[in-house]
Amino acid sequence: MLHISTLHYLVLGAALFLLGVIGVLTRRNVVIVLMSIELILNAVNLNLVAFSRYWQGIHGPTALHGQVFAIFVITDAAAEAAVGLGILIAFFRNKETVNIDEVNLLKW
Amino acid sequence: MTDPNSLSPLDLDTPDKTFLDANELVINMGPQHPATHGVLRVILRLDGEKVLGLECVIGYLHRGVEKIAENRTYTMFNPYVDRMDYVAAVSNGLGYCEAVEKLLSVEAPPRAQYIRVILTELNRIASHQLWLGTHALDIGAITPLFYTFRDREEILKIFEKYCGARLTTHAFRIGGLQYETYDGFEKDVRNFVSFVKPKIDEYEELLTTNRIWLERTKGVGVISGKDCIALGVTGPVLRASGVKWDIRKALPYANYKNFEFEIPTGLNGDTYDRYLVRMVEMRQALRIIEQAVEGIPEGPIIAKVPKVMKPPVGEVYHSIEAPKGELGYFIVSDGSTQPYRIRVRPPSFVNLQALDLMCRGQLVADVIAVIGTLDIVLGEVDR
Amino acid sequence: MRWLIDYILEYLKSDLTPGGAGNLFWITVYILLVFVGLSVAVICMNWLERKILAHMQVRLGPMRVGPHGLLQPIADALKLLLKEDIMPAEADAVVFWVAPFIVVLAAFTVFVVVPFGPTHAITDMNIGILFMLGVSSLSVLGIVTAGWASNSHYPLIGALRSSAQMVSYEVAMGLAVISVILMTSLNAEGTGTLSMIGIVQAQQAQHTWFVFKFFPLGLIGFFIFAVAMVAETNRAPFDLPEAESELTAGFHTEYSGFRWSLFFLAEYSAMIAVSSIAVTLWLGGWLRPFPSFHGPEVAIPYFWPPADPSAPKGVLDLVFALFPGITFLFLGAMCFYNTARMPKHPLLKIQTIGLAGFGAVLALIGLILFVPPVRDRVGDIFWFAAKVAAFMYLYIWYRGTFPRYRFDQLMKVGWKILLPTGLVLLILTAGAGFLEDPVKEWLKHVL
Amino acid sequence: MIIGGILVITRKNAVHSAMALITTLLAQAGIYLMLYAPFVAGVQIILYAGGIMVLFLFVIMLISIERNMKERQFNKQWLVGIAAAAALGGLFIAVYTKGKSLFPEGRLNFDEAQNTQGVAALLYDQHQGMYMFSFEIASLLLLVAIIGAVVMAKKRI
Repeated sequence: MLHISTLHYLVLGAALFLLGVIGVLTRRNVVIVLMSIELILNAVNLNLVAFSRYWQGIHGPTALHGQVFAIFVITDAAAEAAVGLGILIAFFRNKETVNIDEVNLLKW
Repeated sequence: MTDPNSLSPLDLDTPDKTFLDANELVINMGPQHPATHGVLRVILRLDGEKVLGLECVIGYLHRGVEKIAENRTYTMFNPYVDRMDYVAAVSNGLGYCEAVEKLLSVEAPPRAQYIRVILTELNRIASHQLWLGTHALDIGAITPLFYTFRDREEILKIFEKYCGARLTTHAFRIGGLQYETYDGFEKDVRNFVSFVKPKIDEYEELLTTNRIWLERTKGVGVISGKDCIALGVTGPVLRASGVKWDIRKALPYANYKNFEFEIPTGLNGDTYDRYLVRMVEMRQALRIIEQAVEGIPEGPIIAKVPKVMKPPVGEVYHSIEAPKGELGYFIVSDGSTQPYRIRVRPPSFVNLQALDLMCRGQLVADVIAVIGTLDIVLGEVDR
Repeated sequence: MRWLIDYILEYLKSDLTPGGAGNLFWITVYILLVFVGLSVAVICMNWLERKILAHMQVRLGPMRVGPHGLLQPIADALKLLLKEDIMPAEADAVVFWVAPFIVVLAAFTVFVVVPFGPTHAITDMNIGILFMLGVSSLSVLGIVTAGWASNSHYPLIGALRSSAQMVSYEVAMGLAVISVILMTSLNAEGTGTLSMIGIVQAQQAQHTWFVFKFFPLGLIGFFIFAVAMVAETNRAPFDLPEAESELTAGFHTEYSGFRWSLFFLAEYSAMIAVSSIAVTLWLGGWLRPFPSFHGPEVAIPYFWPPADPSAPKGVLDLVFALFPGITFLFLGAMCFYNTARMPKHPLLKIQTIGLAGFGAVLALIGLILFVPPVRDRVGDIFWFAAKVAAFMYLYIWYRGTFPRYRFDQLMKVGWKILLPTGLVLLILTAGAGFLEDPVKEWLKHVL
Repeated sequence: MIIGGILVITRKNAVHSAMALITTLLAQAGIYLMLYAPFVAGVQIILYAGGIMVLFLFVIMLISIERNMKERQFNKQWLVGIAAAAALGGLFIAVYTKGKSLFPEGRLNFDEAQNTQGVAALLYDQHQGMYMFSFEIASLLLLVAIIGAVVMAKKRI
């Protein structure tokens, strides 16, 4: 039976990360771009937790630094989503679009 | 009092450009809406949930009652008035009969007067009970509805025993009453009075100090006494705004001057005050009924009125204090058997004009509370 | 074959939850039991709500289908299943289909960790309470998508309202829950627990329900939770999303038939779920009242010895152990009493027989509950269910009594009253926990 | 999970994208459980699926999307974007094939019950807690985010 090693998680994380990158680079809808950023953050989290488990294997079960980091990342993601969506609403109110190509002014 | 730049119904077709930033959102409430008490249509202009203004569209229940009157004899028209404010049919009948009596210069005999007062005050209680139930239901309390309907049933039973009808009673005739009271009428009324007194306490127990009820009604739909007078608003709404005006005291009709009762007034003119005023009115109505039952004299129940009524040429305006406010009849006679013109001054219609003023700056949920507190009956608004 | 039977029987000897023992067979059995039990509970709840509310409002409620309307919920369910499933033409088909399932899934998944007894839970997760809060918050997604997919104004407004409401009250709820988790950590090791079973065991170990812990504090926390949970399940007086006088029926206005009944099912099972959280966290879960009093030890009632010889043998233990059976016998007796009161009319004959039969079934269940092995195993579940039932009654009572809050007032209650109170409560609880031992020492010293 | 990810970036309708993202997030919570990180999984469900995604759905519903759906979905540099991503992917593949031998095969079993306490100890404990300061910084970050979001989204301040 194939055992799932850390590498498998890393590959999964990498794939998610790539999907996120593609989303950020190619989509025009700001909401979806923000969601892609969430995807990237999740990919990072996955790596962190996987490494944390790897680390646990070496340093014993209390070595949970990766998980702590993952929690920080989730916190950060929440903050980022709130501010990002706030900006989006302000932007939408002014320009009535969510198209990222239109975000080309420093002030209005 | 409609605002000259308020929108016409057609404005509904303009699309709201952006849901988020719309400074004005136009929403159509009714005519098929559970909280508009029938077929009232209200066009709301909103800023988010805040009401900027509103316009009532009425006429969905128009039956041309006033026009019908021109083709009926005075006696024949009598039942029609019951269909206007169908929850207070007795009051409508009283107003009409007294107006015609004034035109004919007859006066109902004292026994008829007393029974008229009893029935009218009973009907006032019934009307207020119905108002309380539906108003509380609009605000979300479902239970008072059943309590008030249970107790209103007792009143309707008395009506049914007296004249055979429960709602559109047609209890009075021009000149007095058609029917002598049935055996045990006085006992029934006395029983009812002692039965309903604790029940009114029960309603108050459910609502008066209920925190949520207070929060929903205090400071909602405030209208000042001055505005009320300017708009012609009458009835409990006017009294809740602090104006002591009750036609029973101000221009006594029937034999109200024989009875002792008080006119409750409010201080703030908000929904809670209107609620309290109506609660006190129910108790005062019971007080009147108690006095009237004690004092029913013996005697005829109908004055001498000609079979074919031909009132002299002229016009008359007579108003009474219906449960909802001043109910007036303006009758023009051309000397024939049919009135030349009858114009009704319905309290609901006039009170409804205050809705716009009362709702401005409030939230959508308050509009429903305010419609409820105005106690309108669409049958009377549209006639 | 042999190993399978062993596999099945082995579990019965262990004192773990099926999930904890990793026994797939019993996990499946428990899941099925919980699912069926929950559906039955929702059906009963439906009938009871209609009946109790009716009696509060001087009506009779359902009386036609079966004796005293006992079969009414079944008739309702049949009607709903046979109804046409309407989908608005402009609706977003996929989302419209998926939304009710999200809500139902969220509402049912929560029961994975609900402890009906020390071993009567599907599994005991070490993040139990976190899991419950998390999964129950997922139902918001279903509601939002349902409102959006209907592509209609009233459902959308209803959905936005209800999700805003649920998200706001989750915060207050979470704070109240954290204060309980703090209380669990007041043991010798100083480590708390998030596990649902662990929380109840902590109450057992500390000889108190957490409502009464640090006297007003536990009660305040419980109160915050009790308010927040009503708001969380969108029930009166916080039933704005379904405010009939304003928004017709809220987010499920456009749903009909089976899909609507899924929302209904989800609403009631969510009510049961949050009630069971409250029961577990504050009211001692499966513990009977006065769990640490056993009374004098007696031998006379032991013509029915308990299955477990190490179980406490006090008088109170026995009395409380007989409670479930007595309750059912009482219900059965009520049925027989009403059978006797039934009007003697040929048309009502079937109904009378049905009621008597129902009473007989209840009495039989009551008798079975007296049998010692059953008695010992079912006691926990009975107390848990009884406490949850008390909450269900409260729900109905609220609905019969309170008017509805306005939306801004609702938000005000959530953010300006419950949230600050919760924060202060959290700090005070931490302080009380910190000071408990020093103060006790000091008191000992002074006295 | 990957399918969910793909759907996130390809759907026209933002709500569908969000639903796909929710699926992805929940799947990820499952993976955390597989990695014996139940606390992170719980936080993932509550915060991501319960909190952030509701926020997203809210915003999607506030801004009307019908018009945007008719527009082009991908921007002009999509080719460049995909090329960049592919390059990054190539890099990942190279790294992982090189470093494959670094990671041990096989399962590790830990006591799940210790996980939450372990995380908490790292965050708060006086002796081992090395992330106390970072934790406070994170709370500050959240405060700033709250204020920022309110300032941004409010119509009239």
